[in-house]
Amino acid sequence: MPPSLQIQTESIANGMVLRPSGEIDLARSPELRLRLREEVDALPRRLVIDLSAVGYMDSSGVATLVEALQRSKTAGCRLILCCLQPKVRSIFAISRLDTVFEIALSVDDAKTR
Amino acid sequence: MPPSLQIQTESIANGMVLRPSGEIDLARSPELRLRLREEVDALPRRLVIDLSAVGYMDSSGVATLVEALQRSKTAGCRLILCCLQPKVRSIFAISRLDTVFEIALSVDDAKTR
Amino acid sequence: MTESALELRFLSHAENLASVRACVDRFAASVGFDEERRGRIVLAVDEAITNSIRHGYGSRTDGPITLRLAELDGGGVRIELEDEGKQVDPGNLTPRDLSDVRPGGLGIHIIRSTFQNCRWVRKQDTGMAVTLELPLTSSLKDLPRRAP
Amino acid sequence: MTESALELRFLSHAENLASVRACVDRFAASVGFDEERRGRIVLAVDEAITNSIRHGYGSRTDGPITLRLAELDGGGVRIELEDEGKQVDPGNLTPRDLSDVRPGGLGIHIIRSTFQNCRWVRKQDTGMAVTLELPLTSSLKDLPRRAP
Ligand SMILES: Nc1ncnc2c1ncn2[C@@H]1O[C@H](COP(=O)(O)OP(=O)(O)O)[C@@H](O)[C@H]1O
Ligand SMILES: Nc1ncnc2c1ncn2[C@@H]1O[C@H](COP(=O)(O)OP(=O)(O)O)[C@@H](O)[C@H]1O
Repeated sequence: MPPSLQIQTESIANGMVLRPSGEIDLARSPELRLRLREEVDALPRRLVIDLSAVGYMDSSGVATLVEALQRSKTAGCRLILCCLQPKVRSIFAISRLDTVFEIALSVDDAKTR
Repeated sequence: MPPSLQIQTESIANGMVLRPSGEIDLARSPELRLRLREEVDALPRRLVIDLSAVGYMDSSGVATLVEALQRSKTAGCRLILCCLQPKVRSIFAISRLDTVFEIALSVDDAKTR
Repeated sequence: MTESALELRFLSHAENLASVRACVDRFAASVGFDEERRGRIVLAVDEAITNSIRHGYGSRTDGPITLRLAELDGGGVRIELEDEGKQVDPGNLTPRDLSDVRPGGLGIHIIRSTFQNCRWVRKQDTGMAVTLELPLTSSLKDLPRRAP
Repeated sequence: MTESALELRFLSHAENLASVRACVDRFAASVGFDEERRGRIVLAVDEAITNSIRHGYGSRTDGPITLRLAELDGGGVRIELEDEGKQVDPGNLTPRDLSDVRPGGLGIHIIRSTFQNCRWVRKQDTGMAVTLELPLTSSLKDLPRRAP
């Protein structure tokens, strides 16, 4: 009975905010991948991924976000990450992806910047 | 290179306050036992054991405190525990020792009650 | 071994307890136990291992211990502990009278009051095998304030 | 097996990763690593296991994996990972160019930039053996902001 990935959502004027929670590793990233595909395919102008409730992410989670970023670009959607916890920020730094993603410090900033 | 048990101490007018930190299990309780013997043998009128920095304790830790309590009684010393975290409080409850020990909610209360 | 299951092997050195507890805690979480029940499970498994170290191996630090964590059919946790130490008559493993306040003698009480099913078995040649089960649906056993 | 050492055995089911990480984290703490370095060690071990699951076993969930945690002489951690899956030429396990942004291909980079010594070996019959070592005295490798 493995716990599935919890994702809270909020519609905003120009798109969506997703707030996954838990640890995004090989066990959880397939669910995130499917969900992000659906969200990008709905063609929002902006997709904010609030990572404040994600305490851990490995490279399978990062790969999922890179895929979503590339899909977003093709779809003309602006994908913004926000509120990365230090451990999660560190895997983006190690992977040299911290300058590839648009990363905001707060949800408000990510919604409105 | 196992980390040893850290114990902060404070002298008070009528005795001593000891503040061990970490997880008191079979690996750490022998050090605590030796230390408590020394402290009781110094014949303070009051010995306060501040458990606020102890996140875990198993029955070997509890046995150590029961031994210290019995030694204290013989030595005419008042042994008071204080600031138990919920997990630690629970092992005292399971062991039905929560009414055997004098347990204070704050260090100040334990020092002056 | 079912797919979501773990086996830990280590020697009877108390320094290993903390890493084992962390693993048991996270396994119990992944099976669905809340924090309070995980705390009890972790404590009770610690007590069982501590008994293997102290009584099975007489506090020797080089005795092999195996701990298996598995999910129960229907939800919950099944834990198997094996040592190769001194054996004990399972019939003697009853909790003592807690109103007699003295150091020690709490482990069996903690283990039995945490798990729904506890079984101690003498292995073929040497050592004990302990099986502990807690279904997700069972409630923590009642903890009266005083022994009867 | 030295006395303060642990061996974990589990199947190649991603659901097991979380419990294994908890154990690795606590073991690294007991050996003396600070929180930042523990975070790196846990991540890198997760990446190595993820590779066994995905590449060694082609995402099958029933392949046996063994992880051994031990303290290095002189302080630090030595981690051995073994699977019985598909083998890979260790010479091909070099990190890719990170300036080519694409999903995947980060694991080897993370592992190599975390541990001081990394060795991949093809086992006799089938499967890989990975050995990762980090002395307590070594500093985290430099992480330049951009690939050269
Ligand atoms: N794994 C074991 N191997 C051998 N003897 C055991 C084992 N577990 C428990 N015992 C016996 O059961 C007794 C009661 O155990 P316990 O309630 O944990 O209290 P304590 O360990 O403080 O004596 C022990 O004193 C010991 O004689
Ligand atoms: N344990 C392993 N068994 C077989 N092949 C492996 C193993 N680890 C790594 N590899 C090979 O090394 C490549 C690079 O691995 P990595 O950097 O982790 O990126 P990714 O797993 O995303 O491809 C993999 O694509 C795979 O071909």
